[in-house]
Amino acid sequence: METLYPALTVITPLIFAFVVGIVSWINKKICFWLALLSLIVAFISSLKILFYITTTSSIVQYKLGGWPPPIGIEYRIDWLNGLILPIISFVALLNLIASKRFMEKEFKEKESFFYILYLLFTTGLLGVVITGDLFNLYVLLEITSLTAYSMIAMGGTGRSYLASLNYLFLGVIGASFYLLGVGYVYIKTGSLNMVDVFRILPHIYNSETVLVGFIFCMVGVWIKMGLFPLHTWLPNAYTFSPISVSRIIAPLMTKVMIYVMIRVMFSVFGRWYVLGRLYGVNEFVVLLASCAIIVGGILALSQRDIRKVLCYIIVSEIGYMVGGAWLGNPNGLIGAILHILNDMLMTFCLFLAFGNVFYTRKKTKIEDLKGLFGEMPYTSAGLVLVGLSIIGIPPTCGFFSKWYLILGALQAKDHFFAVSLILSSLINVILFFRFFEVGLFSKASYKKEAPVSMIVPLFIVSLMLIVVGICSGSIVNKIINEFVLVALG
Amino acid sequence: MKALALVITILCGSLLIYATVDFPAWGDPKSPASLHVSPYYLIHSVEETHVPNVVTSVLADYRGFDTMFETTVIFCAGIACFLLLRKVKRKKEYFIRHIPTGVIIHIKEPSKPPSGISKNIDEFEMIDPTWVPYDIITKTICKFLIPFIQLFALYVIAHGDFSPGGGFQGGVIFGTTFILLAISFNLQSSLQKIKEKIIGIMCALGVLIYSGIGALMMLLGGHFLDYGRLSLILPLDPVKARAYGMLGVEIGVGIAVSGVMFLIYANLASSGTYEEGL
Amino acid sequence: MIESYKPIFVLLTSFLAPLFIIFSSNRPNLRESFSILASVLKFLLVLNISFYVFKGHIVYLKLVEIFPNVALEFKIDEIGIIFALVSSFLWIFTTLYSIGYMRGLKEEHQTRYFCFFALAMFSTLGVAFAGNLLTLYMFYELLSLSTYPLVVHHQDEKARISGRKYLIYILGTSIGLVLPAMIICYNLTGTLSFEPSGILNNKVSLFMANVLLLMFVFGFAKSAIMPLHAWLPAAMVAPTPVSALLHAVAVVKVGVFSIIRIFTGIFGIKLLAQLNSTHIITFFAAFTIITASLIAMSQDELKRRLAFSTISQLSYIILGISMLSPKAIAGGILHIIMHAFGKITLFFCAGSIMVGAGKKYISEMDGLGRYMPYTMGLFFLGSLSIIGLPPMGGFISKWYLLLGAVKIKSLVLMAVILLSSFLNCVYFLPIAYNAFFKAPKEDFSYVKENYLCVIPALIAVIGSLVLFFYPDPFLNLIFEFLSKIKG
Amino acid sequence: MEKILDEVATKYNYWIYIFIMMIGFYGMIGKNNLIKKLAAMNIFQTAIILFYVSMGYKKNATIPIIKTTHDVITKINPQEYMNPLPHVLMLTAIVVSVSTFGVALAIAIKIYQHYNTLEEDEILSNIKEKD
Repeated sequence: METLYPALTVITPLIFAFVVGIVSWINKKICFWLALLSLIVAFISSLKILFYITTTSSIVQYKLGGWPPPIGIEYRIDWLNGLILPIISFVALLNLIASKRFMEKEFKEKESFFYILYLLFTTGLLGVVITGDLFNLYVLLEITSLTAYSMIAMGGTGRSYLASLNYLFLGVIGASFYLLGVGYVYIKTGSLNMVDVFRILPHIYNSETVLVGFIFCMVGVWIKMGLFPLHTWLPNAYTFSPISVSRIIAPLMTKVMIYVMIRVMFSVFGRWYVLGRLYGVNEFVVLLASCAIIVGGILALSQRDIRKVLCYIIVSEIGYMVGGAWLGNPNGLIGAILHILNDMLMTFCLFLAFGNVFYTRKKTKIEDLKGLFGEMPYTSAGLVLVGLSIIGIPPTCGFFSKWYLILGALQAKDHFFAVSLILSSLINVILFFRFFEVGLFSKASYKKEAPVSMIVPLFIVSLMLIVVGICSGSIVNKIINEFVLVALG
Repeated sequence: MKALALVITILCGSLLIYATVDFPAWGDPKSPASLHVSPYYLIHSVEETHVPNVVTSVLADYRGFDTMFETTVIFCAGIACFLLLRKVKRKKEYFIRHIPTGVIIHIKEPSKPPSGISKNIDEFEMIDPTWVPYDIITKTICKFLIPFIQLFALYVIAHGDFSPGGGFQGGVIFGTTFILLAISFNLQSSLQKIKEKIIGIMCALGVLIYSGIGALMMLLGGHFLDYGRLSLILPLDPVKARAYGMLGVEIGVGIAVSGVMFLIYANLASSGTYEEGL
Repeated sequence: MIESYKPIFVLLTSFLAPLFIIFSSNRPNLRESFSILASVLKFLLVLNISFYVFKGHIVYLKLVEIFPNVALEFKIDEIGIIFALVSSFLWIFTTLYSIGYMRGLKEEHQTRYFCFFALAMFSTLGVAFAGNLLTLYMFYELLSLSTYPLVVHHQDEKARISGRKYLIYILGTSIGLVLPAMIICYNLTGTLSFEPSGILNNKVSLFMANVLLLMFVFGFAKSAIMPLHAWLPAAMVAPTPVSALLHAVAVVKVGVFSIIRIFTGIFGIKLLAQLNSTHIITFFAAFTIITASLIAMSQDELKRRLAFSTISQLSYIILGISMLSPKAIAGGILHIIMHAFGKITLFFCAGSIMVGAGKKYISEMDGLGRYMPYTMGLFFLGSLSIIGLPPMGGFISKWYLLLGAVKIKSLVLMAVILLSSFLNCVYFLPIAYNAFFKAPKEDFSYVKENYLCVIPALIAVIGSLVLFFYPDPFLNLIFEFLSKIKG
Repeated sequence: MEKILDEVATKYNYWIYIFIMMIGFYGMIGKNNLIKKLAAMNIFQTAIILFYVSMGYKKNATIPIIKTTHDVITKINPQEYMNPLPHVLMLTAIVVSVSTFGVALAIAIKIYQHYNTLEEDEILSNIKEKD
């Protein structure tokens, strides 16, 4: 496609980050608007790409520097990343608006500089998703991680520094493992372009080097996404970060890593490798994912701090997607991809809702939710909706991805995974109705709703939960299925 | 914990060693890595980009997009250090040193900062509470060396097309001159020569130049970072234009890196207070 | 088959009603008139649709395809329209009654109450109209959630515990049993729509079918079959109109309706006849009928007694279907209607006693009949219907159930039905008797009957009477439905 | 035997990189002091750089700067020049590791300011006391 949109999607927030970098030394007021503008442009152009892909049903390629792949780096947008790009920019955009007041409060005079990191983080995520080059992915991954470390550390408490440093250590190990894996692939293929590697690899499927390369890529990505038992960095990092930060990192970071995993599995190594050559490994990974689901749920039940509960819910949700992707059948993969989309929205909505609560109450324990429903009716409506979605009640979107996942598990005869999915739904019922009970069963003392700039994004996202749920049929048909057909034949 | 770490390490190591069974021999010119893409760069670099240093041409052109993000990573690190460490605090007390005699005046809680001193008039200078006397020899030699180092840095940046070097290396060398100044004198005098604001803008400007050149190519109708399009506005053929494009981005990289180097140094060394570092 | 958007309008009336209710929350009269308007409008729309069905058509609407071969679709057939007619008709009077009750007791949060009331009705009709299992499941879950705030309306400690119980039983079973069963079903057959001959036939092993049947029947715990009945008595903490809604109109009936759908639409009579688990269900139903009746006798709180009576009566319906003979099934389906009219009368009366005399316990109601003659009289007629004595509608359905039991030559089941009717007499008739013929224990002179509470009960009794003399339209519909599933 | 020797002769520097890397890896997960961990992290990352650079090495080849005489290019034989791509990649990786190191040091400084120690167990017990 000879248009600018693929480049615009990533480049706009990037260039604006630098512009903000200059402007924030001169005029702090307009930084926010610059950031907003760039994210709007990114969102619109990513939508345009998605529109183009679905209408013409062709893959979008963009040669950076004008060099044809594999000589240069290319952007390659198919149905999978075409679907994820708009959501990332959407979440980033909406969070910028919703968290403006948080940023003012949390960073004070450094607020304008914070936008630089924010934009770079978004750029990194968009870049990771859009790229068709293994090494470029690593570089963008590092941008994302570096900004994430520093944004988390900006929580300003001792614990947030410690959490951030822990995250940094594990993140470096994860990224380095990925780099190592890429190196091992490169030494056998001589190429870094995903399509090119995908073309060459079948000739050397039996190579031990490729095997170890694959293992290291996967382990690296798992560390980065926080798959059980490599999740230890996650709860602290998301708990002690500033809320405006965890609101964007939590929905996007892990999900993008799952995208990377799926991409590496099916677009680089290919299904013959992952499901054929490594036959039996996938069962082990699904087992791991099932453990993640159950352990995440149980740990979430045992927490008293709401933020920790949310973090363990994320750990459990990661299990959904990893398991789905590794089931190795179309329905599982559809479920995993649909759940990436849904979980981005759900986690975002969850953090938005609780962010509003923290903003007005400044406390984060579960018992601090007392009287919430009377006091903040709009926020709690959003909270209920997202709770139902995470539990998996139709017609909210969480139900539909869960459906595909369970279906996939049944078709793969992986009953443990199916059972753990159901179990996780039940755990989530307990989890959320505990919140609801505390919120409902105590009289409201006064009425104080969060500011409008926070309510409106929450409203939009909760609406999206239902809209995406009802439209999930056409999303799967028109977009995800196309990818799955390519990936699984 | 340590035993567990050891076990994991050994497992990991043995896995990696296991993989080397299949490696091509070290230095084998016929290894797949040397046969697929890289010969293309070696053979076509000069004819396509007019740059004999293949590392530079790959770095700044073929894979120039990576390099832009690499510079962004640096920028990001600088901003991160600045955000994490910098403490913007109004000073409560001032120390002023009379240079000929070495007498130090301590002003506690003045209603306004002592004026005139900051301009460093001959005999007085403002110092930090942690000030230590510095050596006249170091000071003089460094003062003498710095212009040469800077000149060399410029050479490394500009000559990156033909010999080892380039924006990163040159930028780092340039950045060290600020650091050298800060070490041999003190951080404050270094910052008086080049203001924090200027450094901050330098960091962003450098990367902006890089990405701006890329975006300019889009405006000229090409792909992002397709330097060949420069021939539309410069009197050059597309191949030479690529070399100039690379020079442009290398300059951007140089600016950004030197700025960030000093920003990181200043923040780390003084943990954000910008008083006597180290 | 007629494709029509009318089902959407029906659902929208009660889906949009909460909006109007919220906007007029400061003006109770306007708010309540919106509630009534919505209920009347809805009934008229359902009536409109029912003309098509009475003419032998099926109204059909497909909205969006969600999974391959499974869409969000509505298919209104004979039993669907029966359920829709009954529930939307009774909703009008429940709304009227709610207004009287809530105002009479000056309850708090009335806006919220009416909102969720409307939403519960929305979900109930969604279940009635659902054209496939997924749509049914969706509305089933929505109903559970929209009734939760009604159950815990008083927001005290007792309500919290009951609410918890309610959720654990209802959501736990539907997520833990129905959802996997549904997915297994979809996995095996590739569809979830209700077909007259079932979709599982010849597609699953008998063992799997047995397991699935049990999962479905126990998964739809709203039908309160033992041992999953405990939520129902607990949910009695709710305001009485809610209990009426829960018991007579919406929740429990949705449970048994779903089970009927599973039996007739998913499994099909043919397959069921081969399954052993059908007998297990019959056993559980019979057990529930007797045990619940026995427990009901020991309850002193009127609403709890009614609750156990409901548990027992619901199992009649399940028993009827699981007997698999056409007459019994007809009796089961008919019992949905008859029990609805009968039980709602009793709850209206219980609420009326609550509003008028403030009494909850049966032992305190001695001699009350003289002060609340209408209420107590209606209560008596209502209990006749539940017991199954002429001239009340309950007689017809029990008659058909008995005929079904005779048809399959099961003496045990006949005995069960008769014994339970006897037990019903034992625990219901003394209430009315004592109220009229025993001397009051205290001074009831303050007691005043609230006509907003009595009139709905009166209408329900009249309905019950009418159904006794003129059940033919419904019977015809049911037999038409049965002829389809048999063929 | 000869085969093993041959193997050693051709692979030894890959093994060395693995050894170095594992030292770093052990340090990162086994050490208690945060600065030691940071140092280990640097070793770890540097080892990967060594790996990539040895990948680009070719025997009897020179640095990848094309020899031109008066702008006239003779026929280029790629085997005479080392593989430029790993070098380019490693330039990026070096920069990344330096940047990460910088940020990590900044965070470590902050941790020291908060807890007055850089021993992880002491920090953790400090946190526990506060809870």
